[in-house]
Amino acid sequence: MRREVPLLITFITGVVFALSYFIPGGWLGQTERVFGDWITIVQAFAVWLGVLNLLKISLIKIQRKEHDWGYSVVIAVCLVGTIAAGMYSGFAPQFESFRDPETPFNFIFRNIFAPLGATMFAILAFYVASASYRAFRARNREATILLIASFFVMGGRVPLLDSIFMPIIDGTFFADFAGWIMSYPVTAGQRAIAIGIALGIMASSLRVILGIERSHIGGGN
Amino acid sequence: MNVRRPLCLLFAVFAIVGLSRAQDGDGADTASAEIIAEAAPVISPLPVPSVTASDVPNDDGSAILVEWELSPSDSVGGAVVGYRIYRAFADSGVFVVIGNRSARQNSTVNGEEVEPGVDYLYRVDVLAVRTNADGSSDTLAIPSQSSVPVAAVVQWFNTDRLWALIWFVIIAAATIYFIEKAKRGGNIYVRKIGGIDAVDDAIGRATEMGRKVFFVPGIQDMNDVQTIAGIAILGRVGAVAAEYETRLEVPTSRSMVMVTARETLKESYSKAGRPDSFQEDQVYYLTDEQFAYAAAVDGRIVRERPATIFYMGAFFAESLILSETGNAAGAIQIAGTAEPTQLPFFVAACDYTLLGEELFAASAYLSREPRQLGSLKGQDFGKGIFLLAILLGVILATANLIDLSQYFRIN
Amino acid sequence: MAGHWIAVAINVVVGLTLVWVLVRTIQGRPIERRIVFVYIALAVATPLFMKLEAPLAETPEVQSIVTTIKELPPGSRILISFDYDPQSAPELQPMAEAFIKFAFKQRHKVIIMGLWPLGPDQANQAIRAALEDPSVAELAPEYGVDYVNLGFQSGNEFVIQGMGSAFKNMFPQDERGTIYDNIPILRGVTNFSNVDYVQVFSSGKPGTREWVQVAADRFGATVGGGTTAVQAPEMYPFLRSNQLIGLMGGMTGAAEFEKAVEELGKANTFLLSQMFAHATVIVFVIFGNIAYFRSRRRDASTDAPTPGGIS
Amino acid sequence: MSLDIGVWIGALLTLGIFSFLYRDNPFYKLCESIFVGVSAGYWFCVFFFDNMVRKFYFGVFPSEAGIEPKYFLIVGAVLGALMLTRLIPSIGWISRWPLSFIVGATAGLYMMLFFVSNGLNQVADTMLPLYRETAGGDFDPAETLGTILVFIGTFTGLIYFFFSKEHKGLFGGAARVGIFFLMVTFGAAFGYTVMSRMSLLIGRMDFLFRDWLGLLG
Repeated sequence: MRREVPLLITFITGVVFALSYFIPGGWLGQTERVFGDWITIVQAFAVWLGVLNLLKISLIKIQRKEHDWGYSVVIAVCLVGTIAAGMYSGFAPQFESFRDPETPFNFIFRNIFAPLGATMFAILAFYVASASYRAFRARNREATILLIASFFVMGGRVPLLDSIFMPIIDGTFFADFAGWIMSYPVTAGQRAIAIGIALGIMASSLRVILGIERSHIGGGN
Repeated sequence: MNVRRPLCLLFAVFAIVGLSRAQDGDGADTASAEIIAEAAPVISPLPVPSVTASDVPNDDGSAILVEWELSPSDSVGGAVVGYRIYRAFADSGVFVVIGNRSARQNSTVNGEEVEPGVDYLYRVDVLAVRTNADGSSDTLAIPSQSSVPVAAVVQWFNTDRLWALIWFVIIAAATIYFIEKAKRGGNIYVRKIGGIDAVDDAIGRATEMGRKVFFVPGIQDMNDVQTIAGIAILGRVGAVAAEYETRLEVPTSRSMVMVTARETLKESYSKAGRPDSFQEDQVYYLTDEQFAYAAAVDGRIVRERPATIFYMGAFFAESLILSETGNAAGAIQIAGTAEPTQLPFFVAACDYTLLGEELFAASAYLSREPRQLGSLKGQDFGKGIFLLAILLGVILATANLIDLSQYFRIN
Repeated sequence: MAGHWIAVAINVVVGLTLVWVLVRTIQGRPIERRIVFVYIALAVATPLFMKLEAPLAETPEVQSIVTTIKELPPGSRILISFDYDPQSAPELQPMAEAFIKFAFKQRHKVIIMGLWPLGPDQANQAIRAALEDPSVAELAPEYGVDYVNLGFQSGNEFVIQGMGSAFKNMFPQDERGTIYDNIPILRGVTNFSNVDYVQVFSSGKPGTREWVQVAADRFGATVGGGTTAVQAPEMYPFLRSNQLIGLMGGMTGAAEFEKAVEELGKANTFLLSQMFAHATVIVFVIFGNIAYFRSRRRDASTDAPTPGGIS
Repeated sequence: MSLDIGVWIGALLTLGIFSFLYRDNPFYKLCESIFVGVSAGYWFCVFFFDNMVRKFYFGVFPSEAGIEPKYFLIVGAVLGALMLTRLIPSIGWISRWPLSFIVGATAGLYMMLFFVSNGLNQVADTMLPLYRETAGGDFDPAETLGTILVFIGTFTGLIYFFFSKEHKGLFGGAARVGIFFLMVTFGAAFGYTVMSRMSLLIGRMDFLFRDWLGLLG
C-alpha cells in the first residue's frame, strides 16, 4: 500500500496530464492553469511544515544554548513578529489589504525585506568581478573562447570599447558586434542546450511516470 | 466609381491636413485652415462591405474569429481611423462593443465571454473623421451589415498538435524499447561525464577531511522538473554519503522540497544499510525567499566550511552568490541546472557543471541500473532524430524543395 | 563641484594603484578577491559624484520616441504604464524620471498606471523627482488636471484588453480613491483612441511585449517601450515591424534619451558608473590572464581542465 | 543625511550585508538572521492571504453574487491537507500521496510543454535556408554567415550531448566544435549579465549616498 498507491497515483496523473496537452476542451484544456492553482494552494498548506521546522530548530538551539544561539532568537522573533504583523495588517478593519502602504507589514517589507533583498542581489556585482578575475583565464582553447566572447560582449554592451576606439573605428562597431554574438553563436549554443533539455525532461519524466525513478516517494527498487 | 475613390481620397487628405493645422491653433494658420475646410465638402466614408465570423479551431470553444473586408475608404492617409467591433446574442440582437482595431486591419479574435454553443452576431463599424463646413470635426461611425450567426465549438483533439503526438510517440516508444531491452540484459555503453564521475571522489574527499557535504536542491518547488531531477540525484548522493558515513546537509527553500528530500534520504540511508545514521534535521527549511535563502546558505558555507557542495536543480540569480562563496571557502563544487541563464556562472565558479540535459541524465548514470541507462539510450535516439531532421530540413530548405519545419512547428 | 574633483582625484589615485596590482600579478602573487571588491566598489561609487558626460551614439529607436513626443501638440494625453518593481529601479527609474520631466515640459497630460503591484509606487517617486526640477516646478503641474495615477490593477494583459473597451472598467477610481469620472484629466478619455501615446517601462512579463500585442496590435495605440538591458533584444523584432515606435534599452537607452532631451540626469551618471565597473572587470580579467601566463612559464604543466569541468 | 527611520534601517541592513564581502561577522549574522526570519514570515503571510484566502476561500465561496464558485480548487486543498499529515509521525507516510500527484502531474505536463517548445519548435527554427537574401533580393552575407553558424552550432552542440557514443574520431571532433559554441554562449551570456548586475549595485550605492547620506544632488 505505502509503495504501490503512490506509484499508481504518479502513473495515472502523469498520463492524464500528458494527454491533456492534446485536448483543448473542458478542464483538461486548461490543465496548466488548473494545476498552477492547485500548487499555489498546496504551497499555502505546506509552508506550515517549513515554518514550524524553522521555528523548531531555532527553539532547540536556544534551549540547548548551542553555539551562536543568540541568532536563533533573532530568527524566531523576526519570524513570529512578521507573521503577527501580517495577520494584524490583514485582519484589522482599517486596512483594505495586508499590503496597504500604511500597514506595519508593509513597513517591514519596505524597510527591512526590500533593502536586504536588493543588497544581497547587488552583492552579485562583486562576485561577477571576482569570478571573472579568477576563472576567465586562457588556460586552454575552450577557456580562451569563453574569455574572448565575454570580453567583447562586456565591452560592447556599454559604450566602452566603442569610445576607446572612437578615433580608429567610427560608430557603434563593438555594440553591433556584441549584438551579433548574442544573436547568432549564442542562439546556436542555447538552442543545442534547449533541445537537449527537452529530451532530458522527456526521458526523466517517462522514468518517473513509469515508476523507474521513484526517489520522490522515498523509494529505491 | 472609378473617379470617385481617388477624389474621396484627395478630399480626405485635405480634410486631415486642414484639421491638423487647425489644431495647431496658430493665429497665422487659421485663415488657410478655414479655406481648406470650406473647400472640403462633407463626405461619408463607405461601410465595411462584409463581415464573416468563424469558430477558432482546436480550442475549448472560447473564441471566435471575426474578419471583414476593409472599407473602400480605408487607405493610407484616408479619413478612416479604425474599426469598432460589436457583438450581439443572436436571439436578442442587441449589439455591444467588444473592441477596436486600427485602420488597415481586418480581423480580430473575440476571446472573452464566449460560451461554446451560443450563437453570436458580429458587426463592424467604420470610424472616420468628418470635417464639417465650419472647420470643426467629429468622428463618424458607419455600421456594417451583421454577420451570419456563429457559435464557438469545443474540440476534443487539437489537430494542430498532431505532429507533436507523432514525434512524441516515436521517441517515447524507442525509449521504452531501450528500457525493456536493457532489462533483459545487454551491455549499455555510456560515455564518461566528468561531473558525474567526480561525485564519489568529491564525497570521499569530505570523508577524509572530516567535513560536511552540502546539497542545495535549487529554489523551485516540486512542480519544477529540475527539482525532481535534483532530488533523484540527492538519492544517489545520499547513499554514497551514508556508506562513507559523511554528514550530508540539505538546506531547502521550499517546504515540499524539504519533505521530499527527507523521504528520499531516509530511503537512501536504509538502502545503504545505515538507517540509524539518518536524522531528519539534516534536511531543513530556511525560507521561501530567494535572496534570504542565499544569504543563509552563504553564511553556513563560510561557517561550516563543507568540503563538497552540490547544486542540483533550478537556480536563478543566487547561483553565483552561492558558488562564489563556496569557491572562496575551498569546497569542491559540482553544479547541475537546466536554467540556461545560470550555466555560465556555475561554469565560472564550480569545478564541474552538468549542462541542461546532463542534469536529467545524472541520476540514471549514478544508479548504474540497466533500465535507467536504457532510458538514456532513448534520449540519444531522440537526438538522432532531431539531428537528422535538422540536417535534412536545412538541405531541403536551401535547395528550396520542401519546408520540413511545418512538421515540427507546433502552436 | 567639489564632489566631482574629489571623485576624479580618487580615481586617478586608484588608477595608479592598479600598477601595483599589475606588478604583484606579474610577480605571481595575484591579489585576493577582497581587493577586487574594493576596486569594484570605488568604480561604481565615484562616478556618481562626477559631472562627466558618457559618450553615446544616437540610435533611431531612442530618437523616434523623442521626436514622437515633441511632435505631439501640447496638451496631448500620454499614458505611462509602470511595469516593474524596485529591483529593476536602477535601470528603469532614471528613464522614467527623464521621460516624465520631458512630458511635463512639453505640457502634455500624463496618465499613470501599473500592471505590477509596486509599479505605481515607482511612478510616484518619479513624479516627485520630476517636480523637484525647477523648470518643471515652474509649470506647476497639478494632480488630477495635468497628471493622474490610476494605481495598480491585477490581471496582466487582460487589463490592457479591458482598457481597450473602457479605461474606466479597469480603473473605476484613481490611486487616491477619486471616482474616474470626477478626474478632470480623464474627461473624454474612454479608451486607447483618446490617448495620443503610450509609454511602457517594463522589466518582464507583463510588460512591453504585452502592450505591443494588445494595445498596439489590437487597439491601434502608439506604443513606445523602455526596458531593462536584458529584455531589450527581445523587443527588436517589434521595432523592425513598427509595432513598437521606439525603445529605450537599459541605462544606455535612458542616458541617450536624457541627452536627446537635453536633461542630463541619473541615467547618465549611472551609465558612467557602469562603464567604470565594466572597465574594472575587464582590467582584472586581463591581469588574471597575465598572472596565468607568468605562472605557466614557471610551471610547465598545462593540463588545465575546461571551464566547468565540461568534457 | 536622512531623517527617515525607514531609510536608516534600510541603510544599516545594507551595510550589514555588504560587510560579508570582507568576512563573516556578527553584523552580517544579525542581518542574515533578520532576513531569514522576516522573509519566512513574509512568505507565510503572502501564502496565507493570497493563496489560501483570496485564491482558495474566495474561489470556492465567492464574495460577490454572480461569480461562479471554482469547486475544482478543493482538490488543491485536499492535497494540501494530506501534506500536513507529516505533522503526525504515525500517518506521515500519507503525505506521499499528494507528493506523487504533484510529481506525476509535473512530469506529464512539462514533459509535453518542453518537448514542444524547447524541442520541436527549436528544431523547426533551425531549418532555414543557408543562403539568405536581403529584403531587396540581394545576397545578404551577414545573415548568411549567421544562419550557417546557428546551424553548425546547434548541430554540433547536440552531438556533444550524446551519451551512448564515445567522443572519438569525426564524432568527437564535432562534439569539440559543439563545446566551442557552448563556451561562446557561456562567455557571452556572462558578459551580458554583468551589466544588469552592476546596475543593481549602482542602485544600492545611489540609495546609500543619495537617500541616506544626502551627498548627491
